[in-house]
Amino acid sequence: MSTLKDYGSFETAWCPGCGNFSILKAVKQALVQCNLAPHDVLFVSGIGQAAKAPHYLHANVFNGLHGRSLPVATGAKLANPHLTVIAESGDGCNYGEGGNHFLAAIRRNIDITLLVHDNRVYGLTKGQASPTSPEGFVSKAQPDGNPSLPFNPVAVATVMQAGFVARGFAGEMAHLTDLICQAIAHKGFSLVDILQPCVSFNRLNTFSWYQEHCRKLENSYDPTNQRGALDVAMMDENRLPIGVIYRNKRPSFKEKAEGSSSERAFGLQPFNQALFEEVLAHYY
Amino acid sequence: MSTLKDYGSFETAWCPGCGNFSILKAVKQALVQCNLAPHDVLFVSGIGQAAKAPHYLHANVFNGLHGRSLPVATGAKLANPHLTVIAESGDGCNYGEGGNHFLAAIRRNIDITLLVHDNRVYGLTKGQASPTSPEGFVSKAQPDGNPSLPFNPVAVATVMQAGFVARGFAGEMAHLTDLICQAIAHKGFSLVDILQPCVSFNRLNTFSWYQEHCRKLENSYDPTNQRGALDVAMMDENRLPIGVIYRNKRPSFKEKAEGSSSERAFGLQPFNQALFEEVLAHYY
Amino acid sequence: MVKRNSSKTICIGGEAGQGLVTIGQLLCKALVRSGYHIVITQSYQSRIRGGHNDFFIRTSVDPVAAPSKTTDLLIALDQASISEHGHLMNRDGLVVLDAILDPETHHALKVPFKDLAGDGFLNIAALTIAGALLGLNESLIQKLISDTFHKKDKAILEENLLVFEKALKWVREAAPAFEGLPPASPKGPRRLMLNGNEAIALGAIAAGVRSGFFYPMTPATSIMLTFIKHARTMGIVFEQAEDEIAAVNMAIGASFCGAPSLVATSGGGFALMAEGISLAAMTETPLVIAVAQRPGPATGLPTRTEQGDLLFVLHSGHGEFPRAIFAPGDVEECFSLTQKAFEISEKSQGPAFVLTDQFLADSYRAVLPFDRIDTKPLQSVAHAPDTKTPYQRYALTPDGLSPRLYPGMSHHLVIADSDEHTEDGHITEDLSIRKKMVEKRLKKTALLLSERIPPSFTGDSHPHVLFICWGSAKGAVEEAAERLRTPSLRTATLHFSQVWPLAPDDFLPVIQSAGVVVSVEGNATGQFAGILQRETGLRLEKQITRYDGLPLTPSYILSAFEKIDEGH
Amino acid sequence: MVKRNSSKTICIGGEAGQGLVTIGQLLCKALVRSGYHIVITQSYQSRIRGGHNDFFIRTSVDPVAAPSKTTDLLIALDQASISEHGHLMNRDGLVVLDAILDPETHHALKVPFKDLAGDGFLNIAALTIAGALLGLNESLIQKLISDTFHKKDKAILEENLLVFEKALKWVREAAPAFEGLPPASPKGPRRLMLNGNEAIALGAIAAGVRSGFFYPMTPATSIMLTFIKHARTMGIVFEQAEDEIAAVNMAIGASFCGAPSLVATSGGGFALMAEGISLAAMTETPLVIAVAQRPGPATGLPTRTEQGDLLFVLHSGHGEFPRAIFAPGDVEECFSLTQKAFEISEKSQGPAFVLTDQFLADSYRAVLPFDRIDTKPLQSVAHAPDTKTPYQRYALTPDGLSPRLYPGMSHHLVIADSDEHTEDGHITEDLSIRKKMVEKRLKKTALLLSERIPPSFTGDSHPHVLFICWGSAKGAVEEAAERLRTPSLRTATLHFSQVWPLAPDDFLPVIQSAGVVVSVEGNATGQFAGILQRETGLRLEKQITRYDGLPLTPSYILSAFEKIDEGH
Ligand SMILES: Cc1ncc(C[n+]2csc(CCOP(=O)(O)OP(=O)(O)O)c2C)c(N)n1
Ligand SMILES: Cc1ncc(C[n+]2csc(CCOP(=O)(O)OP(=O)(O)O)c2C)c(N)n1
Ligand code: SF4
Ligand code: SF4
Ligand SMILES: [Mg+2]
Ligand SMILES: [Mg+2]
Repeated sequence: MSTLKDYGSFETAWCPGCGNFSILKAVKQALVQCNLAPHDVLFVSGIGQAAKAPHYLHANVFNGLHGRSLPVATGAKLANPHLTVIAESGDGCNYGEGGNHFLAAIRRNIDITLLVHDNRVYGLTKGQASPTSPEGFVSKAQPDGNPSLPFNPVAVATVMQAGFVARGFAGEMAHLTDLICQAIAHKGFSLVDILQPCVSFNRLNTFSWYQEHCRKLENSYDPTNQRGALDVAMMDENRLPIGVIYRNKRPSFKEKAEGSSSERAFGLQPFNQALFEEVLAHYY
Repeated sequence: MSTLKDYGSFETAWCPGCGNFSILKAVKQALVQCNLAPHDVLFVSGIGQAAKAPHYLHANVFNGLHGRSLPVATGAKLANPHLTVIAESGDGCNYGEGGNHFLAAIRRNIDITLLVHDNRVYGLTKGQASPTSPEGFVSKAQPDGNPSLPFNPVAVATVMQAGFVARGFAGEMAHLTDLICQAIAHKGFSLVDILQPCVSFNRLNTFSWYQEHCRKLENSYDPTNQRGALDVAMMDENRLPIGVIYRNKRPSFKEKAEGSSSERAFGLQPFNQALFEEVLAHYY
Repeated sequence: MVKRNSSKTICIGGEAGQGLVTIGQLLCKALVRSGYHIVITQSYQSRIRGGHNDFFIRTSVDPVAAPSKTTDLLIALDQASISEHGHLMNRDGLVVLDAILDPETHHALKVPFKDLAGDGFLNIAALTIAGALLGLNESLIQKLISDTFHKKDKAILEENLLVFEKALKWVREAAPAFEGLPPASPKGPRRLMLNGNEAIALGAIAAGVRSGFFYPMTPATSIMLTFIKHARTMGIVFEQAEDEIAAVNMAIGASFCGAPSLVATSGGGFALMAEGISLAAMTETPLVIAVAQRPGPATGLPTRTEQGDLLFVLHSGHGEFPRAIFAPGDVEECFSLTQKAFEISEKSQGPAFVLTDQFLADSYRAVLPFDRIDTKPLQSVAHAPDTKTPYQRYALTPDGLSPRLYPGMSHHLVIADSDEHTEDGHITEDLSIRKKMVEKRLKKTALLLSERIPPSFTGDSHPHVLFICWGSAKGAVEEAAERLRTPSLRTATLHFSQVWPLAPDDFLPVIQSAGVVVSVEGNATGQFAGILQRETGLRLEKQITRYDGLPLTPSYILSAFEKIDEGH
Repeated sequence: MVKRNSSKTICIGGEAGQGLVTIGQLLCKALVRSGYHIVITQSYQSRIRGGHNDFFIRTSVDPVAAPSKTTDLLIALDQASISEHGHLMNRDGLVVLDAILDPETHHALKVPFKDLAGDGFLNIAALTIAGALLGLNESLIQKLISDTFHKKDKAILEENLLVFEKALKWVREAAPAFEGLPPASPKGPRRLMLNGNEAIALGAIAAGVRSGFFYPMTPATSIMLTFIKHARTMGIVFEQAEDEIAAVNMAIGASFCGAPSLVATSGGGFALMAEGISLAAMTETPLVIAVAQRPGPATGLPTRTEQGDLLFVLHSGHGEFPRAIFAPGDVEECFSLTQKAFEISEKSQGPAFVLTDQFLADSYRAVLPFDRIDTKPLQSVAHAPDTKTPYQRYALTPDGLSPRLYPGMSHHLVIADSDEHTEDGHITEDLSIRKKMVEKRLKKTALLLSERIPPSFTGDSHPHVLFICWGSAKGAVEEAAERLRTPSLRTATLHFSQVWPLAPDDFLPVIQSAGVVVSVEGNATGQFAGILQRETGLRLEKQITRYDGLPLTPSYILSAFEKIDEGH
């Protein structure tokens, strides 16, 4: 049995009042709820305010490059299928710099969990529009307002048949904890897009704004129906559904590629000379 | 009045029987139909078999890097809004290496047309699975079959509210020509995903396979209804709808960012010393 | 051995979010308007609130070009500022701090900020007090406050002025012992207050830039934010790209169509642009990238300074092609060399780089209004109605430069290719053409060399000690050389503001005429010394390096030199 | 001056898609099994069908290591082969071609391929005829056909054998004048037939690689296809990534978790990996990248060869960190140096590179079965239950190497960071730690140097002429030196199969003992000569370069040398 204490507590570099704090708490609680020991979990993050999160709990950590947490997580999971691999980063990291990996990870369906702290802004670089910033969002880099439509990660993931697609809110800790638990438990790629207030740079989507606009999905909602899920995922900002939006039972990468991605891959077996001779025999 | 002859004819490096030939023809016909003169058109392509296409007609051409046709096209269009800018490349180029630019171009909605020769394979590098290859597609790089779900570009573009989303088939030349014309005419980002047989590396999706599976959308079909469009975009392989799948009237980047992306940007005005002094005045 | 220096240094320290940069900037402006010279060193952490940041202003009546940290006036917004910077205080120094903080053992002025400034005007109170202590003209400060807030709500302006008056009154009464600045005379032309990044953006604008693309990255971001701030006025397009790969490719697309383009980034983002640089070279498209260095590898220290990416910038991109790299030594050079980079990039139809770093990026200085060099219009070959038909984008010419047209501007078709290509721009596998095209591209080195900026030599001829440096190290090294000089010790500095390509004849005689030659670089491996050795065969064995994230300072150099000198 | 060479060269020419590579490979195998040595040069276009490709086999009883193009036997599958290669024919040469083609003025054997081979068996007929003309043992050819097709449909095998017999009978009767190969004896151990890319994949496997990631790119793709072919047998994971950025980051993730990883790419793809390389260095994660060079810049000539990316590979990635670069000179070295690259990458916990090029990538050779160097298991420090708690991934040690654990393998937590970090792997902005960590990383250079492979010297001591070369140029340069040698002209070659880091003591005495020193490189700017000058101060002014997309050959070198020699 792991406990919250196992996951420790650290000083952070976040602004007072930031939504990151409750996300961190929810993550820790979820790990305990899933009964995972710190050394069985690997967090992979990118660069940004969100990406610092794994430094603030006890676990294995690979804090890599901006935008590249998913490929590192993918390589790690292939190398060691026993690890619970969680990629955790910001909206800029995952949908901006890392957009291509987001698409590929969904298609590939490797058993990793992606937690996106979605504050709709580039926090660490001081407030430029991110892919999820609202159209018209004004910043020093977008003085005439953000000209692009915001990216809707849950809708795109749903249309691409991602295995598990959820949206959470930093202000709904227990609910969020449960979503993260379910995401970790899901076999295959799972996305939790977490609505996160940024008190320093996002004056539009504040705690109270989210509190007004978020609605939990009803118990009766069926996340296995893709058509219905799309309707929900595409709902406009006035009614931002939170919960498990879509899920399916697509086989994960591992199940499909057993031949090549089995546990044999894991790097600790001794070298097998006989097999190597078999390989060489192709070339006589 | 431009004519087909203005667009010339060239020797190609394609395999006999390749679907690229009819796409090239349709493109030329569309340019004539839109009454565009070669020097008013700029083709931007990436690298691959498809990406060679612009070398085989008379027009301005920038044949850039694998995966990067959209950003080059974006820069070009911003610099010279008078040019008709067409990005043309393969499925690997646009949905693989260039996936992130595909997402951004849709959101940005700059007035460029993207023609994707979608042969569901990496042709030029000899037959590896591409993002649109079917699950289970076998190649030397995927001996156990492609483990990933194929990318559905028209569904993703539709869910992201791209301005103009169409699917064509190289075997339906007149229909395809018309789609390309409409795409060029659309103000904003437009996608034409073109189903293209590759006789050398794709033995599954052959000319006759497509002939059997493609269905033209009925005249009664309403591409302005996003929900309906999604249903159509997501139809399974047994009924591959071709035609204009979705369109809307989102303002294009230029309309929204008039202040910064107006024609003043275009590089031929003399330097305005008075305006420069105005800028310097900020720093006294 | 080290001469006493006549400047004064003010340090403002506090947490991110407390407004220390605003105080610093306002005080800088007051100093510049009063006629003083300034050199700013900003040090901040990779976070938005909290932590410890500082803003050092070194100021002097005489020109000053190097940072210094020994502090005369410390404005401490938090207790950490005292523990962090207390030891840097000069003997006659004064600590200004809130009444509730503890000055420890330092000579201090405890200010009742709460009373004076209420809840939102600490910066005005601090500015006023600092200005008064330094002896700046009161009405000048008042005007500065008016200028700064006149665009806001009138009520806000008035509140600010009220705080100014209260603080002024208070500090007059408190009258602590502190020797202000000697008087300066604000005569001569008005001067601008600019940091290196602002100067790069303005240099690009002066050069006729028409487009800019970027993905945010510290410490380069403010180049593009400055650029964007003036884009509407100047009729320039810009776009924040989805990633750095997109940014560089957008710039190439825009430049290809006749809109000269600026890209700004730092090491990690630059790494993603390497393929695009090679593309610019192959397609012969002008491209200017400003690289603001920070300590690597990888994410490294995102908000600190280093000169660690020189070799990477010099060799980035696959295949072989010429390039020009400028490394400004001060804010003026940020302006003039960016302009030059555009000029040479357009002329040579290829990539040029402006290599700066966090120290210079954030370092405000007082500079004379720029003489915009009236570059030939960048687009000189744009219209060529008489170009022979069919137009050949890559026509082979004796100097390797082909006439450049823009697509859509004439009936000519412009065809560019990233593959090896024929003269008309089409993909080819003809290997004899390949050979000619390689030679064509490499010929441009001659142009780059003919337009090069030779290194600047300052100090005594036939020096006993010659320092060699490049880029932002300039001011610190020159001051160190000056301070080292004695009647019997001749010293000099050779500063490279263009680090590639090099013409050894420009500097070999100087180096050979020197006694001890010492290279000084803000990196660990002496990258520029290696380049010099490759180009000249000269071995620069004595090296002063710094790689802890802080800028080179005269004192750092002098104490490192003492160690070298002992060994010798 | 040039000595006559005793080898024979066979050229198979035709369009892409006509099966010339199959004929070439089968003929190679027949030659290798018969006991001959071979060197293959493949030349193909960036297209799938059509155009003109060729496959040159140089073969000899004695060891041979360099390509040659003067042809003895030309198997022309199309008319273009005759116009392209006819001029390369030796005086006694023979052109074998289809009866419907025109042999022009050449001594020819017109083959009724249609009659002999029907519609799908041209390759077997061509193989049989070539084998017979060269004097290869008939039953050996027959067995080769059986071995090749036994896995297919039995009917297909029989059809093939029927064609073999028909063709054999026909060629016996035709009996053209052609001098076959002198007999070789297939004694000694059986040899493998491998090209450079296959050898790299096998070298990685021998080293204990456990994962591989890539994005397809000519001429590197076949490294990964070979790797994948054997992945199931060896229990290795692999994945085709969405782009090169993903590939390198996946490799880093896998390696971090204990599965040593191979990445293969070419220049443009490598450019996209630069940031990842810096990440591997900062996080101290082993990473091996094989870079198969092709001519740049940008897309360049995607299917041709060049040695143009050396400086880029040496300096790629922002920030400062050590790396090792191996440059195999032949197929054996592709195997052994890839193994070595893995070993050094694991030991030094950082990036290592195998730098090859299209020529070597596609060049088949006959090689002795490899002695797998029994490397200490790569994962030596994986289990460390006695590691002190808390485990410190970046513990400071005298040699800069910290004990490495894998996440999930013990109760210890493994924390890696791309930011500057403390010993326990957490992000820090403590500048004194920064300094120590820079020094820690740079210390690994000592390990790399202590394990370096010095250049190999072949030829006469105190040579009048010394050639210096690296990588795939080896065979051609060594043969050129040999052919240049006369009783009064001492010649030698210094070949670098590791190009970084360098220890000048290994080779300075040799260079200084030589008369004329000439560097030979497959690029336009003499990149390696520049590195040598940087490291030693020695100026290598005489350079032979090639940059038309074709590999260096002995004749090319000798005729370039004649020009240099005249000038001298
Ligand atoms: C390649 C690269 N480009 C840019 C950066 C600069 N950068 C650091 S964090 C960041 C944005 C972070 O935004 P997000 O991922 O949304 O995280 P947040 O700070 O908002 O939590 C950027 C652009 C970088 N570190 N690396
Ligand atoms: C950065 C980079 N990576 C890889 C390649 C190699 N490459 C050239 S074409 C190609 C695939 C092309 O596939 P697609 O875009 O579908 O075009 P097709 O050939 O099928 O028409 C690849 C991977 C490259 N040129 N550049
Ligand atoms: S900048 Fe925003 S996201 Fe970052 S710590 Fe501060 S409040 Fe949180
Ligand atoms: S490989 Fe396929 S796509 Fe390419 S030219 Fe041949 S048939 Fe067409
Ligand atoms: Mg964010
Ligand atoms: Mg394709």
